[in-house]
Amino acid sequence: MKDIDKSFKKDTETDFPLREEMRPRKVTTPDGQVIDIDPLQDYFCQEPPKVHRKSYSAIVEGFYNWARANSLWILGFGTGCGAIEMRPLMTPRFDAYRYGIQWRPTPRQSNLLVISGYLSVKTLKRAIRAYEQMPQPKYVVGLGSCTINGGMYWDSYNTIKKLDEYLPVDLYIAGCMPRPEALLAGLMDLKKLIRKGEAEGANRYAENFDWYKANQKSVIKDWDMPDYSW
Amino acid sequence: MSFEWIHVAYAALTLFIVINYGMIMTALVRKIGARVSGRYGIPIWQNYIDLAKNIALRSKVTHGAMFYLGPVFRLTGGVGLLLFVPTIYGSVMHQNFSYAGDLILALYFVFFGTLGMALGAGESGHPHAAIGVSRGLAQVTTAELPLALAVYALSLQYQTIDITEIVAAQQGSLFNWTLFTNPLATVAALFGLVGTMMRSPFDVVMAPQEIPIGPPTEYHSSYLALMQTNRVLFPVAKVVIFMNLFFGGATNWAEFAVKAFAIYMIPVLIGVVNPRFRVEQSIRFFLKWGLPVGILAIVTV
Amino acid sequence: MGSLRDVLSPFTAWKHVIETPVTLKNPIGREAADRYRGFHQNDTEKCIGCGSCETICQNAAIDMVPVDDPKEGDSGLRPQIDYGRCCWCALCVDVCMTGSLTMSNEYTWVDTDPDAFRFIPGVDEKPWDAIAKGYQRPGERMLSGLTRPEMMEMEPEARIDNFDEIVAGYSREQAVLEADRCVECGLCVATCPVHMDIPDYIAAIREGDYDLGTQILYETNPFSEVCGRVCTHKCETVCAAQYEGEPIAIRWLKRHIIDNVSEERRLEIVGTPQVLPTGRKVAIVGAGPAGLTTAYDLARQGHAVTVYEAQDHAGGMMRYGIPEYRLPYDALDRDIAVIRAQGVEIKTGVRIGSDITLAQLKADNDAVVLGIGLHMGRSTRVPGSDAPGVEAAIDLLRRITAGEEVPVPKKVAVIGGGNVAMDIARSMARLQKQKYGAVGVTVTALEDFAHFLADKEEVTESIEEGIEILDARGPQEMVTFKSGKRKGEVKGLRTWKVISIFDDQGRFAPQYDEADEIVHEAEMVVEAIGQMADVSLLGDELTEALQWNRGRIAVDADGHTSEPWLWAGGDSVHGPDVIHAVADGHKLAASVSAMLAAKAEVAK
Amino acid sequence: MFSFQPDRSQYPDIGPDGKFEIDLETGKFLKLWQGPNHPGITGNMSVELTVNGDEVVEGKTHVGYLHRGFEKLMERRTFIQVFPIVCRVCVPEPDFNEYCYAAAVEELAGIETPEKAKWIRALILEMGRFNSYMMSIGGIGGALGNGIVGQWLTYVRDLMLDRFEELTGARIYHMFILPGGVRAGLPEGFEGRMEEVLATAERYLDDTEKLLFTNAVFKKRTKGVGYIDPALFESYGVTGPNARAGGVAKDVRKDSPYLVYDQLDFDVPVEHDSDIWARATVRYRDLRVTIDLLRQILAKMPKTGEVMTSLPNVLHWKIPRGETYIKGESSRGEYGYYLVTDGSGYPRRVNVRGPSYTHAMALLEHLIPGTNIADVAALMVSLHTYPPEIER
Amino acid sequence: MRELIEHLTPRYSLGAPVFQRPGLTFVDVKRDKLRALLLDLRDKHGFTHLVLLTAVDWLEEGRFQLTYLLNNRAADQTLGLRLYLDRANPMGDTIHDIWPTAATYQRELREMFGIAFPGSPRVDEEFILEGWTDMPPYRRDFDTLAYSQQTFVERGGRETHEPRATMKHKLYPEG
Repeated sequence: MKDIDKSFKKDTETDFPLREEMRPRKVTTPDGQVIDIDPLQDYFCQEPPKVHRKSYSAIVEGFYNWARANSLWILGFGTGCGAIEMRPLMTPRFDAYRYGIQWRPTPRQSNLLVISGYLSVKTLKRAIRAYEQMPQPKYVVGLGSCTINGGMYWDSYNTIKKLDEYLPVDLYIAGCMPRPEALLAGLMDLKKLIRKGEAEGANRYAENFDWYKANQKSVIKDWDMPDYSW
Repeated sequence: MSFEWIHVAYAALTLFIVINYGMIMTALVRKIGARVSGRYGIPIWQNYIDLAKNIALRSKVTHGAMFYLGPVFRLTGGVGLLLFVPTIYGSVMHQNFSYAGDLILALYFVFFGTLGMALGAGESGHPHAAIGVSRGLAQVTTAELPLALAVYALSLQYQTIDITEIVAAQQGSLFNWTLFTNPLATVAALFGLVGTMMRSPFDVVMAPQEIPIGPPTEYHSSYLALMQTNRVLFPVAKVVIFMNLFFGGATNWAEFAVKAFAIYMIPVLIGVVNPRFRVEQSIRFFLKWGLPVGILAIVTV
Repeated sequence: MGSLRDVLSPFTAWKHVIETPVTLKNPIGREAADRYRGFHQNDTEKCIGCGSCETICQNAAIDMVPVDDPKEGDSGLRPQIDYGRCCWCALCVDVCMTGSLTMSNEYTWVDTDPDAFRFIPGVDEKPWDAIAKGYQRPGERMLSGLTRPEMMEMEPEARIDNFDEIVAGYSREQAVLEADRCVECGLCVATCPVHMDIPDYIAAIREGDYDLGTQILYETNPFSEVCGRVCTHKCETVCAAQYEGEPIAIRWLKRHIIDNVSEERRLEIVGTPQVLPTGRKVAIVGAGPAGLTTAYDLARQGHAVTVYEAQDHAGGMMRYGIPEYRLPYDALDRDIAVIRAQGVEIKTGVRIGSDITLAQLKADNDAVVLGIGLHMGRSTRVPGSDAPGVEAAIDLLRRITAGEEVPVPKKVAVIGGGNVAMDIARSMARLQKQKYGAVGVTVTALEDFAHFLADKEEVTESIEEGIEILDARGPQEMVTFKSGKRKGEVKGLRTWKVISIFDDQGRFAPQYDEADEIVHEAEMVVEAIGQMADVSLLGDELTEALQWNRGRIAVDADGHTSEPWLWAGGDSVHGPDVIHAVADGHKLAASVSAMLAAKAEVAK
Repeated sequence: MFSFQPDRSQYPDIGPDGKFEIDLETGKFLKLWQGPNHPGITGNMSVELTVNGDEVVEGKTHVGYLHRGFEKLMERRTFIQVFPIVCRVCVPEPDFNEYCYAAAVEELAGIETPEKAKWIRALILEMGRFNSYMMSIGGIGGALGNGIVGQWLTYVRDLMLDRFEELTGARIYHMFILPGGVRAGLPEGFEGRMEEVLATAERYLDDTEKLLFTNAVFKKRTKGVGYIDPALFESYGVTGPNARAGGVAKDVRKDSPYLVYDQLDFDVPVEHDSDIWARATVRYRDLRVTIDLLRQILAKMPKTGEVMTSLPNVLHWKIPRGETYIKGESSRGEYGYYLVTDGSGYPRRVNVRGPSYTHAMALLEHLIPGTNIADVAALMVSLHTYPPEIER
Repeated sequence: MRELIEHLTPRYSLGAPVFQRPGLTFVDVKRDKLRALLLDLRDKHGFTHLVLLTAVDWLEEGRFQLTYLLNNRAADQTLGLRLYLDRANPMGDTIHDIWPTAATYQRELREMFGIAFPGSPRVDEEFILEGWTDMPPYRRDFDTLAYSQQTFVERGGRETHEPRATMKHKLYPEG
């Protein structure tokens, strides 16, 4: 393996200036208003998420946690290679439905975001968006080595290395790629966490929102996103 | 029959039984579908857990008043549909308010829920919801056309629009059922049933592959819980109408359970093994096959 | 709408509703295939910490972390695997030099802590440590070569009647092939007494950069050409390649570099001292590897060095102890020429004690270094060992080199199993062949073949040349003519079978099977069981003043004797071995130089 | 009755600059994004649709969600270190990458592949094709709302993955085809267990034929939809089953046989309608051929022999300057590796030619205008594209 | 193949061909002759299939190599045309009107190598990367590891030891 060139420094402004569509500009909306647009700003997350307290009654919270654990709805968003091992879970061989695990096509109805492997910067933006659209309490599972420490793409210029810098992760499943059995074992562990009331990633995200946002912004330059494009 | 306050309690009891029946039965149907795939499928009580889970969700994002009201309207449609037809024929407790309503009201309720949903989903501002709604309205209209014609044929046949009376006319023998007395109307109505049960090949309204589940795409937490409740209630209520109109009604809960399940299985039988039509294909299908049968039913009465 | 068949046919799918689902009852923890590549296992006993796994890992998933103190041939490091990186490609298993690294077929590892996915297989306990199934390399190592290229050698018939050099050295192609096998772990560097940068010069061969190679060699070893031929190559005994296949032929590769650089070019590359003369004078007694290395180092630092040698030529044991067929004299001369080029003055034929006294040297110089070597043979002291016809191997070798006439009888018995025994046996065999056209040498060694002291190739070559080697034979008596004209002369050697050499405490106490007795017929018995230093040059007074350690001059770690002006090193202090002597030479030079520098400080 | 055929005259067509002239401000058009998080998309990519009612007037494909910069990463890995990462280029059918890369390296380094290794490679490639087709046919059922086929065929694929695991030691990324051969021979009793899988597959495929290919609704949805003019095949680089569905009987396995395909006996199925139906059918028929090929390979494979040649020390393996292109027929069309070496221990450049690259980009953009929204997912699935190999 | 090359060489002043293996040939072309050659090959010689279009960065030589890989499917012949561009201001000629699919390749080359193809559809739009502000990543002088380490956070706490250095440190620290 070649050693890295220590002298490598980015000098982007002079050599490679910003593309035209990424520069701040004025745009006329369909109804005639003139608005300022800065594609490098994240318009979607101006308002921080709220911290949601647990239920006051421990018994109620316990019951809720039981229900949450036994009705895990996973967002059908295959961010990377691992998605291919999620498909067997929905099908006869492994049939995760019998454990109360189902797939939903929309983030609004999902509780669990499985980051199935590496996340390119472009997908990270969509994954963050999807995560923020999911209702509380929500969980994130990092599937595969790439989510832990970059995995195979440790030196890639386009994938993140540490998922927990950008999203609050409840659980990791190691392997490249993890088999459906391992994924299922991970989901069972997640259930236990939820029942114990320890899967409070969403609140962690809300409490440390500034930190997460800063990390996200250090990686994602272009926050311009079409509506409803997750 | 006159209204008494106790009827409200009775109706609530009926509602309670029907919802639970729906919960269990839809789960069972999903298990049956899963068997065709070769799976075990969800646990039989999964619907209850999902319901509890959705209620347990903490954050609730709203898109305005109509967004709230959508599921409420939809549930109202389901409840209304159920309450104005007799669930158990001849039972004081479970005849609901059927004396107060008639076929026209029932048909109205079938539509009411859909419209409410359309409004609510439209409010969510999601393009997929909007597409789903426009598809849904177009398709439901044509799908209910044969149903409406069948109902018309029925009212001609029995010379009444009172459901209780129609049920009463079918008692006595198996062959008194409309199914045998007026098979054409039954077939026409079944077009409507299959067309509105949101199963393949007529489920393009909420097709996950094209418009992620369509109208309810933005619904979550308690809103979704409401819709879920409705989703188990509404089909059963619809099935109850069919049972009453064409299959002789039910005189006790056991008969109800069996008949409702059997009728419910008709669209399931078709749905599990077929891909879905595009919306204009299903419209054309109903116009081409459902509508003539319905007209024929009226003509032959 | 199509035919009715198209409408009805799909409903056949409903037949599956009565079939038992194909779902696995309990998929979690289902056993993976026998070959499955899951989490790593490492046999830490077998692992030598060479780091090849780390080198090949394209995910940078492997770190070498210390778990133990390094030993010879074992860096004490063990691979730590980051499962935030590992991709289960098993290249590390395939490349593993010892075959210690394997993979289990376990694959489930779930944790809430992302920092937990890192472990040292075999050290950190994991549930899959004991799993026998999983990926193991099928068959041999495939990712790097197993065998070294055949060294071109003279056939036994062609070499037995002369002293020409036997091995031809590697060709360029062979050398590149051999250099290619090296995984550059560097385990050998620690084992080499002078810590030569072995991987680096092997890499230089691969690149074809012989100048660079020469430069690397001379950084640590001024006797590179000699060592390229006769080094005891301790490095090869710890080579990572030896565990599955043959060790890298490090010695031959070294020789290959030197072979490809002309003497002139070598002088250019090594150059001459680039410092001002310091004016300090150092005398070195003995122009062997230790003495000359010391001289080389000191001369390059600008000191005036004079080497005194009793024999007619410089080189010490390298010249007089090693037969020419292993180390041609001109090769040695080339190495000495480089040393001379540093300004070292070598006075040959000057015997200290008789020609000049040590006291004189002490007076004339700032420091005196003894590198006198081991020129006296040890005796077995069995009955008859003082009879005529009993010779010391080292003495014979010296005489052969010096061109003196040595007796060459038809039958010779050699006592000893070391390299010197082989040297004398093979030398005598050559002389016999020249004289009689037949070889009649028997070597009797105390050790059995499994524990033989001599190099393997020496033994095989000797046998090829017709020498009879008998292992596990203990000499009991030199049988002499009891009567006749040659009364008192040796006529044979009586040996017993050795049962064990050492007792329970590890002391030398051979046990014999007296029933198994052989009398080897021989007109000459050569004792090759070890050598000692001739310390007569010290004189009585100095001998008295110096501290001794089991018959050897006692020195501290730097080679400094108990006398402040006197250093000693090389074979006479540490036993016979060229490369050790060179290492000693460096050490002595460093110590002397430090002393001189201190003196200079004081003088200022 | 009603006419549902859109009146194309009222929509602007492609202008001379290759762009649609669509004015969103009229309110007549709606922007709709399919993907990346979308069940109708195979993998992680998105299509930006501009719709008018149910009709799509423009579709732009957006890729890059899976971009890992493989071609860059390969440039800083030694030749052996590239081997584990190539399979990741295409997730559902990874073995083609391994084969193409290994063959390219072998050609430039002058290494011979042992005969038995060639057979095992062919076996692996056909097993991969089997899996890929299973996913594709299951997918087309799913995209049109029939999930049962996908359920069945994914199960069959799982069975084949078990065989993969047994043979190669991994389920998805097999990392089995090394330059110089393959890692190991067949395990004991492999042929028998493979035959069980093939028999199960055939049973499920029979059921699939009854369920999907003899299905009025399916025919209604697929026949005549998503038509590609065979005249455009060359322009858009259409290869493989997509071209065979349009009557172009081209198959690299036949046209320039690699590995042992010249010793195998098989026909290349061809359809002529060039619509979704034809593409699904041609895959279904090709899957049957693949099953037959798997049986043939196992029967004809030599029982003994080396599977791997000795490599030079891979830690410093250098390959002389040169360039080559190795291609094979993947389940989606021509798959190729363009490898350039410069005499160092690292590849100078590796370019992966995935068939999805041409199918999912320019071709899809060309096909989408005029289709119904509901058909976009089916159209994409019918082209059988895998996004990871587009962006690499 | 040899006849074809011999036939074309004088007309399009091709470089010396490399016959890599039967069925695969590489040959250098000049930029001003490329278009005519491509059309000739496509229309007259059956090379109708554009297999791929990619670039190789010869940083040391200061030029980009564009490789147009054409295939004659009937004859099973592949011809690689190598075109060299100046690395300082790389500018290629679009061939999207000859093969529409080339537009995609040209978009990728534009983004990944910074080679301009004026006139190619959507060539200046973002293709694979989003919000990329650095130099085109497939260029040789772009160091992906350095970029990655400067941009992304890695999990810390890892430390490795070199066997040789460790042994030196522990076994013979003095020399």
